[in-house]
Amino acid sequence: MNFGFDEDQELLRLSVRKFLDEQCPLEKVRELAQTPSGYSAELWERLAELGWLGLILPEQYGGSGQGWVDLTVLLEEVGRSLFPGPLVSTLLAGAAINEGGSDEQRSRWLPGLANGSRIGTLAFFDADSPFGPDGIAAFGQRVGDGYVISGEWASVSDVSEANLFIVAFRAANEGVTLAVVEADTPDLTATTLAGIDATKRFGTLRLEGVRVAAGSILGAAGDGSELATALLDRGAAACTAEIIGAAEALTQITVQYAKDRVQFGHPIGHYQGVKHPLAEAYVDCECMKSLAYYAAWSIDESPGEVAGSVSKAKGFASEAFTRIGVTGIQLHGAVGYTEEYDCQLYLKRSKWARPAFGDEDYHYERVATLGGV
Amino acid sequence: MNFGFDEDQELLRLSVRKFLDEQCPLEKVRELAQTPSGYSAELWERLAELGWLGLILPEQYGGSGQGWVDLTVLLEEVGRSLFPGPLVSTLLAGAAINEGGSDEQRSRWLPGLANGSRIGTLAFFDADSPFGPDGIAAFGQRVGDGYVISGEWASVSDVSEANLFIVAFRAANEGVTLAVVEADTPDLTATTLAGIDATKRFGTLRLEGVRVAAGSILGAAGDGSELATALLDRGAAACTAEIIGAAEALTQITVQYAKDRVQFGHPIGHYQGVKHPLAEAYVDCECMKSLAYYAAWSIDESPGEVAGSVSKAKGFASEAFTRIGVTGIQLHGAVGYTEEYDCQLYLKRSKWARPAFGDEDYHYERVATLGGV
Amino acid sequence: MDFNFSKQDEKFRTEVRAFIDQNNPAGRPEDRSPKDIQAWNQKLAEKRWIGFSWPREDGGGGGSVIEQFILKEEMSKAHTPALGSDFMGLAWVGPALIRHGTAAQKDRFLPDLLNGRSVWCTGYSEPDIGSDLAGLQTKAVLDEGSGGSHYVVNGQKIWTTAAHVAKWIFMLVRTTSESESRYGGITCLLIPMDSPGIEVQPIKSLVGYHSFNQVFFNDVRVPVENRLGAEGEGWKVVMGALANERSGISESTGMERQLEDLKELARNSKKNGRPALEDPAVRRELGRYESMISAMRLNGLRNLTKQLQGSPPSTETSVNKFLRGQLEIPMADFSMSLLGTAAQETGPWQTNSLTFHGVVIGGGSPNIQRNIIAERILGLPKD
Amino acid sequence: MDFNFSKQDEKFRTEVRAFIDQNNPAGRPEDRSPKDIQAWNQKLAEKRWIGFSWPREDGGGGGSVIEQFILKEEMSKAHTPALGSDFMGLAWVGPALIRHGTAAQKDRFLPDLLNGRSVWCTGYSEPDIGSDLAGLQTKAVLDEGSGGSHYVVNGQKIWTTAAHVAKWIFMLVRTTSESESRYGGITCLLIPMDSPGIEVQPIKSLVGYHSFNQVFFNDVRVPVENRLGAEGEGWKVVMGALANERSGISESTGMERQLEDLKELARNSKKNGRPALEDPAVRRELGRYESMISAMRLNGLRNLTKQLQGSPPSTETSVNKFLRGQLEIPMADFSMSLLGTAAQETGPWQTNSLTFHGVVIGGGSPNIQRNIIAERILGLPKD
Repeated sequence: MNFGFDEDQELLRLSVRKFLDEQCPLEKVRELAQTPSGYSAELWERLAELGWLGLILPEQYGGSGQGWVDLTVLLEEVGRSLFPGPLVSTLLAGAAINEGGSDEQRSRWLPGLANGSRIGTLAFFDADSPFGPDGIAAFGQRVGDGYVISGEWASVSDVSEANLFIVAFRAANEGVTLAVVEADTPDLTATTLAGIDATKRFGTLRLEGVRVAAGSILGAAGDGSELATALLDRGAAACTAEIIGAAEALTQITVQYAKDRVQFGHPIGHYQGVKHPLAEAYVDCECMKSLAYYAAWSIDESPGEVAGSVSKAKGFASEAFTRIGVTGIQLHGAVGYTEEYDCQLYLKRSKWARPAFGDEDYHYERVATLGGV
Repeated sequence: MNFGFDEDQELLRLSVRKFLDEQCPLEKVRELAQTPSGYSAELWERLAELGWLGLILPEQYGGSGQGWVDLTVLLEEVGRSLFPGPLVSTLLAGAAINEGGSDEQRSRWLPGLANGSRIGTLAFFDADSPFGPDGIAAFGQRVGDGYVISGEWASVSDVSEANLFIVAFRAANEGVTLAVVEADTPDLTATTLAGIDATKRFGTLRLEGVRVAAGSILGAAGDGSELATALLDRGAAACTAEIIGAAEALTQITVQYAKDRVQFGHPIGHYQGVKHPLAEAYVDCECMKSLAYYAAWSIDESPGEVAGSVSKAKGFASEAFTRIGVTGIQLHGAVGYTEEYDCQLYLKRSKWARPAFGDEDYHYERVATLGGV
Repeated sequence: MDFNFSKQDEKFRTEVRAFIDQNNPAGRPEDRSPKDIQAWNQKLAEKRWIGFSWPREDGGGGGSVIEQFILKEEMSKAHTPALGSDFMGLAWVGPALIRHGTAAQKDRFLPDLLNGRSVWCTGYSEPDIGSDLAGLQTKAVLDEGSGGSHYVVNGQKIWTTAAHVAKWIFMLVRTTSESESRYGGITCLLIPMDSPGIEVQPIKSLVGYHSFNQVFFNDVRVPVENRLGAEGEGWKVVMGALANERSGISESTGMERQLEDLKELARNSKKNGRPALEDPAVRRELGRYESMISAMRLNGLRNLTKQLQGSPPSTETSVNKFLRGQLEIPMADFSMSLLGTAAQETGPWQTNSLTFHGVVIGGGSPNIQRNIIAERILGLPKD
Repeated sequence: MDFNFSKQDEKFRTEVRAFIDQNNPAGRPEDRSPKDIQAWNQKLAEKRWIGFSWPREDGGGGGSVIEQFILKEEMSKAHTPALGSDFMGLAWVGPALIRHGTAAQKDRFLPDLLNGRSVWCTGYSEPDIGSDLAGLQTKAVLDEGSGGSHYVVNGQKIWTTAAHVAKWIFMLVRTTSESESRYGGITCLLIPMDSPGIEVQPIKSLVGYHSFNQVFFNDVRVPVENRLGAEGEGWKVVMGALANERSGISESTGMERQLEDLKELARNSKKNGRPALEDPAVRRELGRYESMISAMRLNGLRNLTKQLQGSPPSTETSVNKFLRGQLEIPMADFSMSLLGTAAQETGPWQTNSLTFHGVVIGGGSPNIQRNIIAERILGLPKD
């Protein structure tokens, strides 16, 4: 019984924090936000060298063979510093191939994802479908032992940077299929949309009659619903880890502001009207951590608990980060409204993160169902 | 354009307040709560003498011919002092006969309701039916130009004290019918239930094969849905007026406590953690007043607006009084938990009032529908 | 109690509606050209509906409180352009000039205000004082060298809306630091923005919009005749203008419009795969907003009635300011929740959900409103 | 990270479960007789599971932190009676005696505590001090006439749970009013409740229940050997016992049980005429409660891990205390909303909705928890 991180994990946290503080402080994040790709290719290579891109991939494919608890440590720090780039997308693409693919598929794609030469992402939903495996649309047509797929996937993270798509679709009267589609496929169009949070890029992926051979299908054709669910849960867990880091950073920034800013003769943190919302933000952060760490542990060790523990974590985190985003800005007062102060960067992240991989309405509904109501 | 009370109304308010402060302070309310009937027959007679029981009944039937705005003034003060007794029930029974009955029916029943010799009440729903005119159950059987009715009505206010019931029912495949049933009817059983708020009595009314003659039916048989809706709206408006008085009294008691009670060297009202919830309680009271006064005015002057304005008022008041009830107790701290302090009397009233004549879930749904969504 | 208007007032309403029918620029509000708006304002000025509340002898319209209410309500409902182009000047400078200005000052400034030739900004906030306006530090010293004909102003203002386009600033300075009250020693000056020594720096909002500025004053010379009111009376001059705020009717009609938009969004949204309007929680939430917005409107009418009966405008307006914050924050979050993943894209709802707090804070933060209500209305001890 | 238990600990869990199977009184908790409970406690005492956390040399069970956790978790899940009958004595008096008692005091009091023969109450609160415990005014003066062999106690305590049935009171008094700190000059005394000069007055709760009392002390003579710890060290004695609180696991299992009841209520309720569980808002609200209660349980486990690694129990427990209030108030209101008009009747849900705040305040009001978190954890300035 030990609900804490081990020494290696604490070391990982320190080294990630040090690296990001030095290499990508918020000034750098702001700079990168102005660039077309939104991230630094140079830092991306460094992440690969440090072994963080392949953190959860098996060693034989160039990874470090760590688990989701380790990944949570990495992503908390990434969230804290608002580090931009296709990291989560690539990690999830790796998880898809590692968990759903054959040895041959793993050998083909995982080393590239681990060494940074490949950028992966998931393309699961069209613009109208509800979140969840049932929302995956019928964009495929069975042709031989493969498919021809046509459709438009929405909210695809890092769509213009990715060169490897894990595409979810179904043929009429069939279950979900997950397939790997490379970006150099003809009749593939990736379009980045203007987003609310410049540190998170996404857009639409359009495929027009793209042929998917049997060798590109992860698992059995039409039988990908379980894998899709597993990936959505992993996405929600990853997103929650990033939320924790960001929410804690915003709380810390605001606590510091409340100590420094003097009004009516006192630091504003002296007033309960400021003190109490900050105490609540702290409580929210503690709860998010407890729920997210347990969810990560269950991904590694207790598959039967993944759905419930992930939905509790992401449901609560979606709500709590929204609250903390507002609290941060409100307690900053007018300066919170300016481009200059950092709290707005976290507010934007909170707006981005709430619907990512399911908002609280989706996840609390799922918790209720799993809880027997 | 004048959104205020006129001089007569202000005088009415003063005289009701003076009367209740003198004749029925909270000590007296606590005493009456221990009695079987829950109210004072002597004070009931005084109300009749003062013309308040017949406030909204026409003068020719012994009433004072005032409107719902005047009644709102009366009921606010009644609510403020938690004055117990079958006042609202009797007023609503009077409204039912006055608005739905023939001249003959008015002459037969209204004078008794105005002079206090008759106590009336509404019996509309069984225990399982949802609130609203659609929830009125099929307890009647058409026999000639009358009905035979059997069933059990729940949540009937002042059921054991009333001697005149306005009973709502329907025959199979028919609309709602409202009829007057006197308490001395054989096969009528009234049972008072133990309630959360000892100043508000209610229970079940059981009728077993009771014959209702045509002369006891208000309006056309099977055509009472509109009248039922009107009465439910009047009930909700009356309930809201009582809520305002009670919520304001609780706010005032708590403000006074916050000024008097010293902790850590300051009156607790100095701390924003106390000050801010009280400011919110004040805002809630102001909103309740604005909404309730407008609803009362629309009952008098603008029938097309009654449904919307009443539902806004009662929906908001149900929520707001619940909030203020909790705020009052929480800011009192441990003493709020004792029988001795008065704030608990108002907390109990808030629990009683929330579902009375529809809770916020019912009324906000109706506001949405009327608002075109 | 009577929510009907007098025949006279109904006649005025008909006149307003007719005017709107004839003059409201065609097309959507966002498509209006500066020329359209100029034409609109010229027509308004002819009617004397710009400065409608001001006395006729000062060039205003002399409108009654009720007429002002009707005018604002109809304009707001019809989505017309604003009443006049110089928002700050009309809201603050005009009323202060009327109460405290010399005849010469009135002659000099009022006609331009009414005819849309002026652009004013106002200088109250300073970097280190936040909500505590009376703590201002910008100094004006009478220049003895010039025989006392000029003040010399040094200091800094912040959150100055439109300072980058304004021709004049209406501002508070400290003329003496020794005063019995924190509110004494404050003086009101009217300063041309092209005075030597004034520098304007933009403040960019979190969505990249520029409306706020910092304004620096470095030995800015201001003739004494540009002082409004007596020396040391500046607090009174400005607060009198502030109290000029009326029923706040445009505030609640603004919220009504936001609610209409939100309903439209809900009609076109889904929640967990089903139409959002089939979700009872969505419906109830819309019902709650509608009820609270009605309460705001009716609170405004109750205040208006009190004013008609002769009470001065009071701290009661804090109630609606507070409610606005209580509504705008959850309504913005609610709109984002309806959008689902589309909330991650840019768009008007998203911008609104990022900037609501600018609006909320603009009227004084919710905590300030809570303090005002608790201390001034409920009489709780000051913190 | 490892949520599995060691083999040793799993063996202990098996032992606990077997014990419960064999000894948990039959029937529903509310139907248990005093005799059942006595028998249960006797079996527990034989196992040394009463005072399980105390050292074996003091008669306790010497259970490890993990074993205590397992014991409490299993007991709570199985709805067994409490661990021992003298709740206050076991929670406060025993731990304080073990740290600060003399050998004679331990011999005199500990065996009775462990064998269910004692009934203690605790006297901290006083009428005018509320949450500010260190402001206590009850005085104890050494009686010089008796050669300093007795204190004479005068004053008044309030909110004293079970004072009307207790045999002893464990209480704080002020022995000197001159002290450098507000916490100095406070002393801990152990006083028999049948001492001449003690008077107990019941405080009735708003639902008519009697568990709280006022206790008056009028020249009560207390032998000095009944002082626990040194004179002036009383604050330390009591706060040390307070810090003995562990993971708060029974707190979150208690909430889990409340949630199960609430789900059952929801299954049997309707909302606007349709099954309540078809209302997405009802479902989401239940999902939210379940998530927050899981967070409480996991927060407790994280604290437990810190303790296992040697950190002292800290202000972190305020987090769960605060969360409990944040849950109990809305859960009570939610249950009332599910009941509809039946909420107007009396019943367990209704009583709960009236008394939740007693529970909430019992652990320190939410505002006190917010202050503790903000000041002690976040380091914000004291108010």
